[in-house]
Amino acid sequence: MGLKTEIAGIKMKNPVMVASGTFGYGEEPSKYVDLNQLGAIITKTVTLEPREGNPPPRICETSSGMLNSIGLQNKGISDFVNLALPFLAKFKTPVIVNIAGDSPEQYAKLAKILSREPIVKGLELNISCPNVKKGGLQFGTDHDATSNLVKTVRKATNLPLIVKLSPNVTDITVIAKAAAKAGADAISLINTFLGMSIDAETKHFNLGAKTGGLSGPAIKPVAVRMVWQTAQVVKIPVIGVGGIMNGNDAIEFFLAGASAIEVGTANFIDPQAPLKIVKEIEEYLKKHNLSHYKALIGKVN
Amino acid sequence: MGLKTEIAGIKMKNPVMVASGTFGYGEEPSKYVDLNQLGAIITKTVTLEPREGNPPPRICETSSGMLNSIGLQNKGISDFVNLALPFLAKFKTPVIVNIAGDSPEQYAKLAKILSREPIVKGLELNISCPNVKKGGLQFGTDHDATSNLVKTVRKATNLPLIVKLSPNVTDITVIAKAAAKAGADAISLINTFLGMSIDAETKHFNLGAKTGGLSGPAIKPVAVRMVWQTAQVVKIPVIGVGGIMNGNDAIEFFLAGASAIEVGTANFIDPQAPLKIVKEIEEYLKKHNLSHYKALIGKVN
Amino acid sequence: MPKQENCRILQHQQIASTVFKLTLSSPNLCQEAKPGQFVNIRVSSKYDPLLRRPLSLHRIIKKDNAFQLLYEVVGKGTAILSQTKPGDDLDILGPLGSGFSLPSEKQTIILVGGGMGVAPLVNLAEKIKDQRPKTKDQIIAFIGAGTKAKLYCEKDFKQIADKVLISTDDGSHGEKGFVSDLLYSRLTIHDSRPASIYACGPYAMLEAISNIARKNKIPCQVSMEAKMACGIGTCMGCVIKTKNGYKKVCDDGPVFDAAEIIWD
Amino acid sequence: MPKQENCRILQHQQIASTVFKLTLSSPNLCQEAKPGQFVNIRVSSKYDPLLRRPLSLHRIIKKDNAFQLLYEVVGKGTAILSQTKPGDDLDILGPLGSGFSLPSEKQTIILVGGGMGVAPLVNLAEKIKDQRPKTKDQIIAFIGAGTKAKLYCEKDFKQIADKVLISTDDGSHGEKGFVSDLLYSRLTIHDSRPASIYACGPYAMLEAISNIARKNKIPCQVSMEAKMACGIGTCMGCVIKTKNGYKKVCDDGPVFDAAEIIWD
Ligand SMILES: Cc1cc2nc3c(=O)[nH]c(=O)nc-3n(C[C@H](O)[C@H](O)[C@H](O)COP(=O)(O)OP(=O)(O)OC[C@H]3O[C@@H](n4cnc5c(N)ncnc54)[C@H](O)[C@@H]3O)c2cc1C
Ligand SMILES: Cc1cc2nc3c(=O)[nH]c(=O)nc-3n(C[C@H](O)[C@H](O)[C@H](O)COP(=O)(O)OP(=O)(O)OC[C@H]3O[C@@H](n4cnc5c(N)ncnc54)[C@H](O)[C@@H]3O)c2cc1C
Ligand SMILES: Cc1cc2nc3c(=O)[nH]c(=O)nc-3n(C[C@H](O)[C@H](O)[C@H](O)COP(=O)(O)O)c2cc1C
Ligand SMILES: Cc1cc2nc3c(=O)[nH]c(=O)nc-3n(C[C@H](O)[C@H](O)[C@H](O)COP(=O)(O)O)c2cc1C
Ligand code: FES
Ligand code: FES
Repeated sequence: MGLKTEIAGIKMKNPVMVASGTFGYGEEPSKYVDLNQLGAIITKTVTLEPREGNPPPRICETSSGMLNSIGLQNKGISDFVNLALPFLAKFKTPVIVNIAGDSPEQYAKLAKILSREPIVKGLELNISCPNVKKGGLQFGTDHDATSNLVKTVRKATNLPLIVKLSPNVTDITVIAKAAAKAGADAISLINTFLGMSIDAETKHFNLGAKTGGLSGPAIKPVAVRMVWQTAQVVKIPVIGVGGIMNGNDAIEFFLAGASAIEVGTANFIDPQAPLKIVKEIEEYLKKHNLSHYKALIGKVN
Repeated sequence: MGLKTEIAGIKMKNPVMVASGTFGYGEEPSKYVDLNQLGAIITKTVTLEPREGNPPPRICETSSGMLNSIGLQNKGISDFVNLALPFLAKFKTPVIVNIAGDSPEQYAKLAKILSREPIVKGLELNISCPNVKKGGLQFGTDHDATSNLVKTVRKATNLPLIVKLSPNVTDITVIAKAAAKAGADAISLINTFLGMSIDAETKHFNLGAKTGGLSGPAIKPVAVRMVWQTAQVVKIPVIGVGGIMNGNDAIEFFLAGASAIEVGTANFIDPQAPLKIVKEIEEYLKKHNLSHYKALIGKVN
Repeated sequence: MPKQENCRILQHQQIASTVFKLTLSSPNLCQEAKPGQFVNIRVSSKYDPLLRRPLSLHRIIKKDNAFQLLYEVVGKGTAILSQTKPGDDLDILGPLGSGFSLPSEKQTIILVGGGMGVAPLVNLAEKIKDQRPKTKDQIIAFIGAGTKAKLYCEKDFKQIADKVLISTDDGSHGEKGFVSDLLYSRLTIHDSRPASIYACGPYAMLEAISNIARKNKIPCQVSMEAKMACGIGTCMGCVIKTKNGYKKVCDDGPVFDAAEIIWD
Repeated sequence: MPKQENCRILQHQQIASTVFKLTLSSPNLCQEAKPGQFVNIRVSSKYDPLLRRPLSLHRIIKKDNAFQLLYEVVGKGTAILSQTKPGDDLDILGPLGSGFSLPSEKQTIILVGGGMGVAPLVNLAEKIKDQRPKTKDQIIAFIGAGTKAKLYCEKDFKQIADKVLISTDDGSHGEKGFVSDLLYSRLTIHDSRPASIYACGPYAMLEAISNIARKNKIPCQVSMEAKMACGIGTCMGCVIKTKNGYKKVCDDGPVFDAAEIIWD
């Protein structure tokens, strides 16, 4: 019912994906949700080599949000290809692999490796992780670095490229345009805001890494604004992420100009959130007599 | 009890001020709080000429936050000097006037006019309002524009200058350093984040001006991080603002490096919030056996 | 003077599937409040929802030093409020706003309430009746709602007003149609004595009433709504467009002269 | 298999000024749960607080298809939880985590619970007693708290365990001192039969117990805590440092071999 879509050439049964880092590689959540019902699965960021991540504590709740400083803990690409992908291959849902590296060359190398895996339907370039010293924010906050990175990866693969942007910038449209011009097939935004929390009683940082990334409903208004701004300046699809908890939130992003959405923090609060969101979008379409959700994209007035 | 302070040369009985735009010119809140108990009163932004502000709706609640698009509605500087200042003169609390203009010259002109008013103890330069086309963000997101503006005002007045920064930037420290170098006596941060909210049912923007400024507990983690970063690179005092609702929040900002704080949105939820915060800081000092709150500044570990 | 105070809940009745009547104790409010004023309530100590919720004063019960609110559960704030129990305290700011200007000369008082808009009109009607027990002034109440089940305070008005006219959009009670149409159709019936209209309800209704009043040259006061942050006049968030520029609903209003408002 | 389900509240008792015992219905949990596992509860449909709250399984009541939680109100999440009433439904994920490894051979079972740490140990003790009614294995429970009023489950342990030793920091009940000191002073008393320690409580206590176990070469399992986001192993948020790298408390734990943990 009016939800089929194609984003960056990736065919999806609906426009509701799960955001990188909030769904692992699908295995644990599969106990609670039918992965076949998702628009796409975006896997937790994988890097070339294993990364142990940041020291704990890594989680801190804030008002209507949370900080995380996971720091891209993962077992590296070969473990991912050998263990995670075979599990995901059991499902029909397109798999989009989120990757990060210390240099454009590392991103390109990852892209090449993943291009050989038929179940990988697209790549999301994480150039926006605030939790690592290298391979994160330093690309996503500079338009030249973004452009250079995307061009390098573009040459290495024919897979659809989604570039995931950071909100920690003065003007999101500058970075978005740079990514689009360099060959991105879609833009996703936003990653987390760099934040901090301190325990007044102990005087300690609440996160082992001192700073972390802010996500959840708290950031939704900024995410909607950035999607709206970006959708107006790029021709490629914009994927909205940030604080989406229910169907109405998803609609809000469509109206702002998002062609699809990713559900992040909501997965922790309610593992069934993505599927509930799909259902609530369907109900909305019915109620508003719309035959396809695409009729909503950018239609705010 | 351990709360007396001096910020940018302005003597205060405590480090708890009320943030611009959330306390009017003090008249309405005076029905609920004793203005004499505040560290300082920062008045709503005043401009040279009257401004009618943005079309309604101007307020939209978000998760643990709110968007506003007031748009600096005010009756202009002469009305302010003739009507607002005489009311404020009845109190012993230092008055800091928050000003904005379309050009550095307008800021300078306002500064000159206010320098003649003995009850004005300092100026806060609003170079960070996201709700006006001119005179807001375009200064606060560029370090050259910030520098130029502060220098111009610095020449026009001997009053202490607090420069209020925008969080809508890639690197807050760059702007902070520019302001400090150009002659600011203190930095206050943060103003609001540019955000947006859309009503899924009606498909309308929830704000008449489409975008608005996000404030409240939702933004506190980002404010704390920015204060912490800034306090490390400037020698002048940093004043923390953003989502402070209670004494523990205030302590969190002190620990991050703030020399004083401003209470904003909390004034709407609880007009007595600033005074409760003063009390809670006192209780904290007692509990932790500290003789002065200054022992907390920057002491996170 | 308005105050911030913790008011004890004395009673909390569910009067319809989504509508509640809340009775709170406050000597100060009872003393100070005028019809048309409102209170701003902190419904939660958490930050979601963050802002206070404004509700009109529905009735003042002097003998109990109490006041009543009548509200519909429409979202999370009112849902939380509906869970509170007698004995709980609520953090309340009030009385706030300007209130209705009471009639200064003998006249026909026309009350027009749509939906929950009846809430402050009961307070107004009781006040008028109180103050002028011996005048021959007629109070005529027009009350309307979408359907019979959503029509509130009929009994209250029947006790106070000389005449109560009712409409529902679906005709399930009283005349079928909008309450503004009902008012329009009955206006000519009244004699030429001076009259005033006091209206509260949805925006579209108030606009229609305002047009009727203008055409019939009857003074008309309307109680407006807006999203509020502070409720006390500092934030400038609740403005509406008037012929004299933006005015604050919480402070300059919520009651305005209908002729002053620029309807859009 | 763990499930996400709405569990009906059957009973909700306040057993001390800030401590509650909550009984919930769930055939699945009763069937599946192992001692040491926990549930992750959504306490509010609002976004403040945002995250679920983890609580250990305190008791399984098979005959009622019910399970119990024992929790202390320490902040806003548990405060909201404490307001729920029999008949309400709670959104629950569980059973989660690894649970205790049960003893595979005859031995002395040493339970050490500090403060609220007693909660999962009751479940464990009942399970052990259930499974081996005829063995002669001793269950010895060491329970400690700051003060008498904060010592919970003494009765429960007295019914299950062969011996219950008590300490309070202030000496208001049992021995004066930390429960780890009590354990240390009594360890020598036991014969040389194989023994295992199962401990739950504050970090510092677990570290002390872990040291005692290492020095006495007694295997020791500890139930750890960490701030959690997902509770199901996807977010990597709840890790602790172990000799085998970071491990997830929610998924690899919450029960760990004490020897594996790198205490800091
Ligand atoms: C001066 C004044 C007096 C009022 N008196 C009454 C009264 O006596 N009885 C009564 O039932 N209601 C009254 N209202 C409306 C009442 O304030 C809102 O229904 C309430 O704030 C909704 O809160 P919520 O959290 O339940 O809904 P939300 O979750 O905030 O929103 C649910 C719906 O209600 C609308 N809404 C939310 N806040 C307001 C607001 N401040 N004004 C108008 N619409 C709003 C939203 O747009 C949305 O469609 C009054 C409003 C004002 C401004
Ligand atoms: C696996 C596991 C099992 C648990 N079992 C029980 C139990 O059976 N009974 C019981 O009373 N408590 C138990 N806890 C602790 C319980 O989860 C916290 O007390 C609760 O989440 C606090 O929520 P709050 O909103 O009330 O407090 P908050 O307002 O969030 O915080 C109040 C205080 O509690 C601390 N706290 C908050 N969350 C946690 C957490 N996840 N772990 C540790 N400390 C926390 C905070 O640091 C703060 O000092 C368990 C924790 C874990 C991880
Ligand atoms: C615990 C956690 C881990 C995350 N890990 C990643 C990651 O590995 N790669 C990535 O691109 N984004 C990561 N994110 C960011 C999310 O994908 C998403 O962009 C962000 O959280 C905003 O969406 P939300 O508010 O719906 O969570 C992570 C977020 C959280 C909360
Ligand atoms: C309704 C409203 C109006 C504001 N008006 C102004 C203003 O006129 N000038 C200014 O410098 N900041 C203004 N601000 C920003 C606040 O002073 C403060 O920087 C911001 O709200 C963050 O703090 P808070 O989270 O405590 O509210 C306004 C904020 C709000 C919510
Ligand atoms: S709500 Fe703040 S001025 Fe009216
Ligand atoms: S809480 Fe998410 S992995 Fe443990």
